[in-house]
Amino acid sequence: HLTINAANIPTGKSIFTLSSWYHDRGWAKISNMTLSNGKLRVNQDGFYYLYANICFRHHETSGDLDSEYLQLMVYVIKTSIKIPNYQNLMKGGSTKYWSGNSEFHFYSINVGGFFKLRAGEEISVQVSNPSLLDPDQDATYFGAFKVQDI
Amino acid sequence: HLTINAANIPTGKSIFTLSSWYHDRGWAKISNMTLSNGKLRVNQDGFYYLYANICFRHHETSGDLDSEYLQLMVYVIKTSIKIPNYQNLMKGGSTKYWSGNSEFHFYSINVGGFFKLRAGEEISVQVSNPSLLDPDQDATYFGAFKVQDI
Amino acid sequence: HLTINAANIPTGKSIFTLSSWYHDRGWAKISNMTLSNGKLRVNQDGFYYLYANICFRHHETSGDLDSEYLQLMVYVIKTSIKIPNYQNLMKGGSTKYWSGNSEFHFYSINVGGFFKLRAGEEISVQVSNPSLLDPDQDATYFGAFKVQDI
Amino acid sequence: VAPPCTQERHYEHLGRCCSKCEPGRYLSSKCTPTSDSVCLPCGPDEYLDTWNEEDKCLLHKVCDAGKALVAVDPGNHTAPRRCACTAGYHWNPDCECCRRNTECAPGFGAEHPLRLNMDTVCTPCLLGFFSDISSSTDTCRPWTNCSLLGRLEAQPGTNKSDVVCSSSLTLRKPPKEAQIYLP
Repeated sequence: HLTINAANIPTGKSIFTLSSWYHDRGWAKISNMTLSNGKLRVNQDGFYYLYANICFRHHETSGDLDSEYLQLMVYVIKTSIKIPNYQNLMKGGSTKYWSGNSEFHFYSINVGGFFKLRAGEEISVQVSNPSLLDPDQDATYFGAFKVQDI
Repeated sequence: HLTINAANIPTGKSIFTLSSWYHDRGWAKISNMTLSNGKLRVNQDGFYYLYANICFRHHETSGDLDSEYLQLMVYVIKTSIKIPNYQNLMKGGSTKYWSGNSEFHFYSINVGGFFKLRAGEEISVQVSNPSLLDPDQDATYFGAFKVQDI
Repeated sequence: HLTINAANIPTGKSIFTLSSWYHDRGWAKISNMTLSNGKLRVNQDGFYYLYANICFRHHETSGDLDSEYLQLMVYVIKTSIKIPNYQNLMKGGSTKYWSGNSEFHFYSINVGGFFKLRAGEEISVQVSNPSLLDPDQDATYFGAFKVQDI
Repeated sequence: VAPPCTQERHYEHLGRCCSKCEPGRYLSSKCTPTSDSVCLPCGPDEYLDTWNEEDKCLLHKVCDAGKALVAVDPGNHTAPRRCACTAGYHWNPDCECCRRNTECAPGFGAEHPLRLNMDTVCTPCLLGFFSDISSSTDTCRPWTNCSLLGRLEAQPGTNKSDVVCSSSLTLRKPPKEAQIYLP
């Protein structure tokens, strides 16, 4: 279970692979897997349940949004040294209309699924609109736990 | 973990029991359970974690929606030979206003829960607005894994 | 797996710690954990997967909402005898505009995550707008299952 | 001399150097002390585009018409399918969706050739050209040549408007009353 590194939230709107996660403070913890460059690496082949929870928020004090029409998305992806480009495992999100009239907007996405993973494969999380990420540890996190051997 | 059969997405708006899933291609896989007529049959009594992720999308190139007011829902249901009608285990979704001004709309739902299941019982997924289903394997899927024996 | 006690849904808008859950009827069940004052108490140290699914709904026959602008949220919190105040483990939800024009509104939230819990610690669920909670057992529930020992 | 155990086409297993599977095939079973790897072909709608030791092929992506996507390359067992947005739309990486192409305002024209899956590039109309519409496909158009029509220019063109030719014809057919004969 990895929680977002609140001190290192990327700016901007374009889709961004989050690379800065806590692994040892608060609810964050890691065992039998490795965190390297923001990717959760599998050390043991197995069937894992993967999950991610991403919260987006905007307060009017942060100024106006570029557009009131947004698409807030999360993509959980798999990469491996053996296969060059990444593969989308799970996606979730919503198009949103965040009108300037409201002072605060909030939206959370949750995805989860059961996947066969091999040692050496790596899981990472891409989000749209990274600057809108909620930095709380109970808001933006992802993780995995092994359920069965292969 | 079963992913939607992209080649066989039903049309129409009314609630529909999805019956066409991949079980052996891409991320889809199945073991110790059986897929028959789109239903995931339990072979061993046990406590299972069930989950489903459903994505809906609409692009203006597909023409106008019948109504801009939608209710996008998923129902995970249980049926069994012993009990004639089905029972709702989990539901999720949202009413939505998908205005004609935007060229693209997207919305995902995720549900999950821990259930005691008996051999012979079957799990299936109903959705509203099936023609709006996103056919990608990382978008629309459902699955289960056994956590404990009874 | 605990499902909302339909006969005892709190009223009001402000954040409320739900304390009335079924633990033994319908899909609800409990083992190796204890339900006391609406809190799910951990009896054995371990790594648990926690999840919650909360549905909100409003029908025009219930009269007008105080405001069409809502923030529908769930907070899964941990309390323990040793640490006085509670701690947020997971949160999810969305700001919503539920216009008076539509007769019915619905929205569901799902959160899940993997946490290290100690005997004596207690998990409970807070929601905003409790009077809007959907009382169905497939709509509003939360639960946990142990995955590994510590 | 044992063939080199190149990483691209081989893998080590049980201390042996075994063959990876070629693109389009997956590793059904690893090598044994007495036999090399067993590779099987990818199934329908699957591919692997590298030498590999994968126990399963990858699934081709869906060129989802419901997201305004069309297949520009259907792919095969050894090459991934490629999708692009249908005409008039371009792939926007921010939303990973097909966005309407930008319309060039009056005074600007769409640069040709229009490129599939890319947004319109609008360029200002040069002197002698104009565009009086918003369009994601039309280029700037040349001003009308009044003299070719045997007319005079009543109003000059701009980057947003064509020239206006006079309605009367030029002196080549002089008007009846004003005939002047030079000595």
